[in-house]
Amino acid sequence: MEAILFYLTALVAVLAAFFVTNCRNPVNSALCLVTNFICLAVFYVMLEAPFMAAIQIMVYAGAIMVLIVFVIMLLNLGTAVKSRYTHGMVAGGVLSVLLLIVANVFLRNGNATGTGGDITSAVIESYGHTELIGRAMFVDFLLPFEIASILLLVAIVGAVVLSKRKV
Amino acid sequence: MQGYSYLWLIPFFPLVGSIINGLFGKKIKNEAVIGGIGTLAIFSSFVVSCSYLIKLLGDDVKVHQQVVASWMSVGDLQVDWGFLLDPLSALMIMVVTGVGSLIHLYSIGYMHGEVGFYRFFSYLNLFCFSMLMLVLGNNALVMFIGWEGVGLCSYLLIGYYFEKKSAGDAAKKAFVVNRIGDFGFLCGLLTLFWALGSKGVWTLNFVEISENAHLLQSGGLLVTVVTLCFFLGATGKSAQIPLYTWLPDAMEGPTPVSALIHAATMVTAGVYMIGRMNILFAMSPTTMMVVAFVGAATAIFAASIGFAQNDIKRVLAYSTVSQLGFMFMAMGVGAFTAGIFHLMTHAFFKACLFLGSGSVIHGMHHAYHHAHLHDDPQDMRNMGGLRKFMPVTHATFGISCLAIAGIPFFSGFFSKDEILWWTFASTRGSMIVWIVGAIAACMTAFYMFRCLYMTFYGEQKTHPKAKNHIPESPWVITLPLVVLAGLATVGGLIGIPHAIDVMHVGNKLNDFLAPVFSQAQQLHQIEAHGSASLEIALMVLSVLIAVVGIGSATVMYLKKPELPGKFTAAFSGLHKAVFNKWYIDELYDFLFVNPCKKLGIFLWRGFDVKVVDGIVNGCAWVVKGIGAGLRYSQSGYLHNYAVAMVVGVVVIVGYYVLG
Amino acid sequence: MIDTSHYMLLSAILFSIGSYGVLTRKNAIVIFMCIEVMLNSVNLTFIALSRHVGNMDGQIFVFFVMTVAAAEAAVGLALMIAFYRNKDSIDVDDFNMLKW
Amino acid sequence: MADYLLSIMTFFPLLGMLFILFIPRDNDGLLKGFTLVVTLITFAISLPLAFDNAFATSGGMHYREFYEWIKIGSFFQMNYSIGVDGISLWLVMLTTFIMPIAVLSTWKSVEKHTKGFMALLLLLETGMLGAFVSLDLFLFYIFWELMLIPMYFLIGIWGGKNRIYAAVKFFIYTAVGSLLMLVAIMFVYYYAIQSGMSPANGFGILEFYKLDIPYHAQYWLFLAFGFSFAIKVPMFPLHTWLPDAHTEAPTAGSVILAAVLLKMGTYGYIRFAMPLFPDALPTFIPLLATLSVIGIIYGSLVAMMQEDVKKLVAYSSVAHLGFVMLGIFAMNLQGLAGGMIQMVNHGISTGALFLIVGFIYERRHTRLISEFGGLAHKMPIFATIFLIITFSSIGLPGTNGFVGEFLALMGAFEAGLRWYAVVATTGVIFAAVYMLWMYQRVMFGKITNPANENLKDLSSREIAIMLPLLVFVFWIGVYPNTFFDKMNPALEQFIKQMESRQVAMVEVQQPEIATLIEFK
Amino acid sequence: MENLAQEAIQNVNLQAIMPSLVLCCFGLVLLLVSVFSQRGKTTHVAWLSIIALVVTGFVSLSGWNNPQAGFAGSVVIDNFATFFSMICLIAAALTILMSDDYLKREGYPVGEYYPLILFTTAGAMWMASGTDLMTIFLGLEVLSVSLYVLAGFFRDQTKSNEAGLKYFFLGAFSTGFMLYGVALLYGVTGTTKLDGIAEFVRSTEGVSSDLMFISGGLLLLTGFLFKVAAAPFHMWTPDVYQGAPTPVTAFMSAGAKAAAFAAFMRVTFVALEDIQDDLTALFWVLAVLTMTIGNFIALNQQDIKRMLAYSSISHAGYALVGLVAWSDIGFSGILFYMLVYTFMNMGAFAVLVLVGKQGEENLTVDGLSGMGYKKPFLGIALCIFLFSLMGLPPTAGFTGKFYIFAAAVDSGYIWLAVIGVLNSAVSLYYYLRVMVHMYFKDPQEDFSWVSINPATAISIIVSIAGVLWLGILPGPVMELAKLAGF
Repeated sequence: MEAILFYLTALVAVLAAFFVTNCRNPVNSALCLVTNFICLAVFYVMLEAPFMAAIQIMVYAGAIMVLIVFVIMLLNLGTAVKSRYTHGMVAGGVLSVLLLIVANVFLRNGNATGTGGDITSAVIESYGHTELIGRAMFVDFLLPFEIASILLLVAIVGAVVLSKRKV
Repeated sequence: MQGYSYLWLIPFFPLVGSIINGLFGKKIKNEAVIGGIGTLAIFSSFVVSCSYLIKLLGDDVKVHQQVVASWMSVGDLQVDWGFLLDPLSALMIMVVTGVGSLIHLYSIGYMHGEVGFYRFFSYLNLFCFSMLMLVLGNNALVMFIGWEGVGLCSYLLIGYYFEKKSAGDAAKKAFVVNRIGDFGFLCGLLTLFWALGSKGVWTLNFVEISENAHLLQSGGLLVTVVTLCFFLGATGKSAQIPLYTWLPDAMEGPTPVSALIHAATMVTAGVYMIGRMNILFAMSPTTMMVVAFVGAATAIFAASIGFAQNDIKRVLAYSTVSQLGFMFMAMGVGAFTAGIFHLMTHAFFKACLFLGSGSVIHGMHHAYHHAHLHDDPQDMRNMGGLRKFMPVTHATFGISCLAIAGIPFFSGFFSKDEILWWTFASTRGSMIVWIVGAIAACMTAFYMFRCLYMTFYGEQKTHPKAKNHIPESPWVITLPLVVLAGLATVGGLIGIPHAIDVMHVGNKLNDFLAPVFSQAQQLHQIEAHGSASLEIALMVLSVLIAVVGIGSATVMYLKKPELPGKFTAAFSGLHKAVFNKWYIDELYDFLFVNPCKKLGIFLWRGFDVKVVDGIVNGCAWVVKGIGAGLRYSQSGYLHNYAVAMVVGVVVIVGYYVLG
Repeated sequence: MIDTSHYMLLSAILFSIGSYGVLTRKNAIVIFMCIEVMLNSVNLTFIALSRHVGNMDGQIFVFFVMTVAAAEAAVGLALMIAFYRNKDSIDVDDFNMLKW
Repeated sequence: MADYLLSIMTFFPLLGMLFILFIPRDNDGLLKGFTLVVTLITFAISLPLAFDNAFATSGGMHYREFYEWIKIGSFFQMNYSIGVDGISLWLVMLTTFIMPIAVLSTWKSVEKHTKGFMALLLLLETGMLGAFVSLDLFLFYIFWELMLIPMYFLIGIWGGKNRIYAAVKFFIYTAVGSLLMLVAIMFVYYYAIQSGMSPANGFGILEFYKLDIPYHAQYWLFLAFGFSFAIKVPMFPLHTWLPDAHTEAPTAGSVILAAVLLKMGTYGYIRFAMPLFPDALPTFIPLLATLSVIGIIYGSLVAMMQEDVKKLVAYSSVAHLGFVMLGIFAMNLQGLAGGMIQMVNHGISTGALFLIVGFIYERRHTRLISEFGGLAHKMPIFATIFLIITFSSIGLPGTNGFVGEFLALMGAFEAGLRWYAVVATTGVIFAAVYMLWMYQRVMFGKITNPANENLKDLSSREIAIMLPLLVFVFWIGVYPNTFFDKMNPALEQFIKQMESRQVAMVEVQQPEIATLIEFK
Repeated sequence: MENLAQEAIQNVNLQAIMPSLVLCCFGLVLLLVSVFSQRGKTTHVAWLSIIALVVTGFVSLSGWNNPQAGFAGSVVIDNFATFFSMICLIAAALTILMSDDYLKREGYPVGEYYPLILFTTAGAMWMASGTDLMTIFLGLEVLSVSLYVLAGFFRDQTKSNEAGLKYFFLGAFSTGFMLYGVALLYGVTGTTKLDGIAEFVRSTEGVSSDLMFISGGLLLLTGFLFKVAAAPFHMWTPDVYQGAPTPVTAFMSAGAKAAAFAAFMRVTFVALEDIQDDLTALFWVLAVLTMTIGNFIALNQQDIKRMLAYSSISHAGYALVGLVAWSDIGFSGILFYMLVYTFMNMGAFAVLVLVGKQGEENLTVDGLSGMGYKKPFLGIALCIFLFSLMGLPPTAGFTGKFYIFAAAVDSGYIWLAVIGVLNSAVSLYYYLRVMVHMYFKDPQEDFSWVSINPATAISIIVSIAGVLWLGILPGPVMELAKLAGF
């Protein structure tokens, strides 16, 4: 049952990703991207990370995609796309296949030995995913969290500076 | 002056004279003063030399050294500024200073009115200095200083009229050819030093060399090589085959120079050097033979060229070469004394001849100048019948001709005759050398008298306008002529051969030089053995030869002046060859000079610029080219950059994962 | 319970597709989206692994990756707009003023 | 004073340079005068060395100065360690002696950017002196490279029309060599450390002499050092930068280049390459000797056909330094002494020749032989001086040239480089040929070129420049012992040191395939 | 819940982030200042940010020799971090000094510029002091994002846009790979803390040969290699450096590179120690490739900024040599070299800032003809910097190179050292070319537009001082570098 769900979602995700790269129209690409995001959210749920799934939907599908689509519209690239495909297609294909092979090999022959952490599904059951996240975030990764805030600030300032029409 | 501690004065005076004239001559201007200084300088060393000669005659120790200072002291190599006085050098300094003084005196008159008067005297003194160093040096290096110094001076003096291209060329040629000889000298020096050194005696001192010569294997390869090297040096300095070509050209210099340097002194340095090293030479029969044959060859070869020259000085030049050949013949057959003897007599009569020719040229030049003509004052074809204009010159010239031709009881007779006798009778002698020598003697007589007749006898061929303005030279010129003629006449008497020594005066020269040569001669059984009668017979024969030479000359150039024309017509090819000195210069140009130049050009333009530098620039060019190529990898397209990155990742990770 | 390796493989596939898109597309925005695909595949890996190794660090990392993605989106799009204003195009082949 | 003599001498010009920066740039006379004074004072400071008898008595280092400079715990240490012995003594003296002359020579010839010129000259002097006195490889390397910079600008800014090419070529060519040497230096240092030498010694060569580095390592190290020095000498076939640099450089530049910079190479061999890697030396002697001899003949032949006087002199330098190298590789007292004295000679004669070329260049602004002829009429004094220098460079006995050449040849001959010596001796013939031919074409004959009609003879300044050189031409020629006395002890010690390392002359060991400790 | 707060508090150690904290605070303040300050008036902001950097400098110096770890081991201030922080601060200070007039000239007197620089620097400091991949990653992102902005800062100049965009896309792309690597490492070791990883690798059997671990490490390193502009991840460098505003270029080439090296080294030597052999081999190849490509392509450049970009690639190659050596000398060598490189490169760019016209079309090699005579001070300064970049004594460039190559020789990488010096021999040519034009060619134009303003002059003088000081008496600083090494 779960397996079927997994494979179906995986299929959708892959197809979506594929169309992101191959749609003529950026808008379609964007929609495919959203699809892909949603599939990932599904996976997150299956991986017992519901909070991440939520974030995924909100941040990505919600924020980032809106931004992207907004820009597409702003630059009204809706339909008019100049030369769509590149001569580099072959190279790109070959390279990504190679990449895949390499990845495949080291995923097969490597093994994730770092098991034995204290977070089991039982723990998640008892505490709840969100609290665990929160604990980790604010106990172990407080500093990165702060840095992230600075990062966002920088991004905002930068965006403002760059898109202001005149000084 | 007690002891021999003032030897250094002898070269010192001319040096001072040279420096004074060189630095201040320009200010002094007054020719009398300049000439006076120059002459005085060399004359005072003549005086000193005389005093030393007398002292030496009276002294029973015959070899004296004086070390002034150390020159180089580097480990085994200890070279001093040292002088050596022994009979040989005593004799030489007498010749140098004596003839030198006369020629200085002569020059005052001859060079009168020249722009570079002071320059000339400065050079002349400098030459005397170098020559005296050469003669007096007690070790090979000091000798080498003189050796190259005289080369330098001859360069300067030949190039005296430097605005004449021919003069410049001649000067350069002289020095370079001499350098080739010096190359031999240096090699000899190095080899000798090393050869003796390897036997434990590190020295270049002549006395020590002759004391330790026995360490070297007599007749061995080493000593042969050494002596051959030195002989090469000698051929350069003394204008022997194959290096004689510079001497005739050297006649570009003023005549006194030709007289002093290219007749009396410098060119005899080679002979002196062999005499100085007689021990070594005696040890190597091979070398001796080579020396003898080269000498003989030169003697006859040069004489042959002397036949067809019309320039009075060139005739004399070739005769000098040929006379030097005689000296080397003598040295080669072990007749060291005879060689030196001939050196001395030759100095007298040849100097006299040159000065005489100089006087003639002076006169002709004066006449032409007076007539505003520009004919060549040295060309004998424009002379003839001069005897009535310049009697003194004529007389002295004639005497010297007799001397050089070997007419009995003139100095040349004794020396040349002894040489021929030795070539015939010496243990190191050989028939061939004797025959060649005899023929050469005959030819000498012939062309010398040809020269005499063409100049002083027959009808005058001078340009009519100049005809009657040919003056006799002033006393400063004639006086040396007379003195030298006198010497040329009686000079031979110090070496009367035993065979005809009727008054039993003995062979003074032999006894005097014995300390230098006898050792080697005894050691290697070099002697002339033969009965007195045979000697006398030969003497007569050679006299006849001389007479024949003179006679034929008389016939051709006095009695039947049309004959020479016929001859040249008959043997035009031969005459042409002889007239052009057998094309030897051209041959040398073809063999050495031009190839060298071509090689130089090739090495520079072809090899250095194209290949060597080409490689250097090539490297730079390649690097830059590669850069220019790589540059286009930076296409500016985002995709290419991304591709590069992915390739990088795939390769790096893939290498570790798959490899 | 699906084994982690499946997720890993899937994310690898997604990653490759994303990079393929980056290498082939010319429209800057699309390329940016492809990069997003790559980042998401990484996120998937993180979460899968975080479950596998049993601690939360991976998920926190995903959290920050999202932040970064957002920040980059903001800046990147701003840059594109600025460029579009000058060249009236966001075709990456028009970024060819600087080369060699 | 005496304790710091060398430092003061070395850095005084630098001080002067700093002062020059504050002199207004348009005040030509002041700039030149000041520089002259500085160089003269430097010469004065260095004089006590020449009169110090310590050199005659012991061959060791004198006037030692030693301070720790850079000291990074176990990583590495460099020391400011300087000193002078009989070998470097005369080169130092030559440098301080030639500098004022070089400055004087600029009086008329340098018009533009005088300030920079003078500053660079002084910087250059510091560089040269430093290189001669430093006993620490690192320190030496710094001075060695420091010399490049001023020379580069001297050629590039004040040079002839092809100056840029010449300057860049000079710079890169020399730098390539020295960079390889740098790696070798590091290797030597770490080899020393790993073989248990105390880091306190730093890069001090006197200690490095004692190392015994395995042969195969020495082989490569000698190659690196030798290559760098051979470029500087320059030895055939690494010489091609020289003619360009010389022809393009301003007179003062050529003089210094010829008189001092070229000596860096030969000095480098004696001081560094040979004693540091004595076991590798025999392997290379045949090669190096051959190259030197080729250099002699080749240089002469090429010089013979030159049309540009300066190029001719430049190629003649190749020949002269061939004699130097030959003498050095003889590895016996005569050879070394000959080589050393020949270095000084070459400095004097060739320096003088460049000055002479400079004189006529100032007058006629051309160096083509064909442009001249018959100058002897117009400039008798010039002709005389030129003649003397010519013969000193030909090596006429009684002038300095002869002493050097003769000793070098004699040394080579005794050392068993017999045939090399013989072939090299032919060089004396060629020397006569090209020098005299040049002299004849320039000075003799009638004045054909109207431009030469009204040439002025040497001014008193120019004579003043030449006189000191002439004095030394004859001094060294007539009484070289003045120099040998102070030189020989050092050379003897040098030879002893080499022999103690069993340097078997000219018997050649075949190198194994050289692999240094863990080549990566 | 409160125990959560307590746990959180326990981990906090403000000491450990004090410098970056101070810097960020200043940054925020300056942001406000610049927002409320009058249009086009930015000088005071500039000077304030200088003050900020100086203060931060003093603060971070306090961290010397008293290591402070905190935040559950996600950050530490040790000598290493301090040294690199100082480099970045110096770089930032010099950048700001040369920026003010430059921005006015180019017509972008925007106050936000300075806070952005400060934040960039903060990011760089986090990279230097982070001991958790997460910290390092975020520091890197702060650095990058603000650099994207700064590179594209002249939004009306296509050049600048293009630079920003290229940097952005390639940066994001490489981030993807880097993250993937982090993920893999995380998967293998179960943690993102560097010492945690190292500890795990040491304690667990066979991890150091585990393919996933190795490829994870390599992918992670590609991210850093991209930032330090090592081949084949260098290709963004020339375009971005050429297009970006010159001071920004200067900062990228010095500060950003230094920070990247800091993180690079920490990750390599702490987390990936156990795959040393694999890595040294890799670095050997990359070092050779990088320096060669950089030098060779630089030979034919006309645009000086672009030429310096290539030269900075080659210098990254030299620095990598220190990594290959993998010894104390090598490590501290890199530290020292980064400092040296900061001074000489910043100085060179400062001169260019002054010489350039509006739009900088004239910053070509020919454009400098005769500059040395018209502007002696700038000429001499540029010469000093170029000689230093060549690595000629008595400049810092020489001592730095010596340090690095000495390390290589010490560890026996003779050939690498030889290749290195040959490369610098090649590099001589293009540096000399600049001087040839400055001094050996006659001026085409009088550089009348060049006005030497005090701020930039200060930055140049400081750089000269640094170059000569580190060239002649490098001892003390080398000592510091030694102490800062691991």
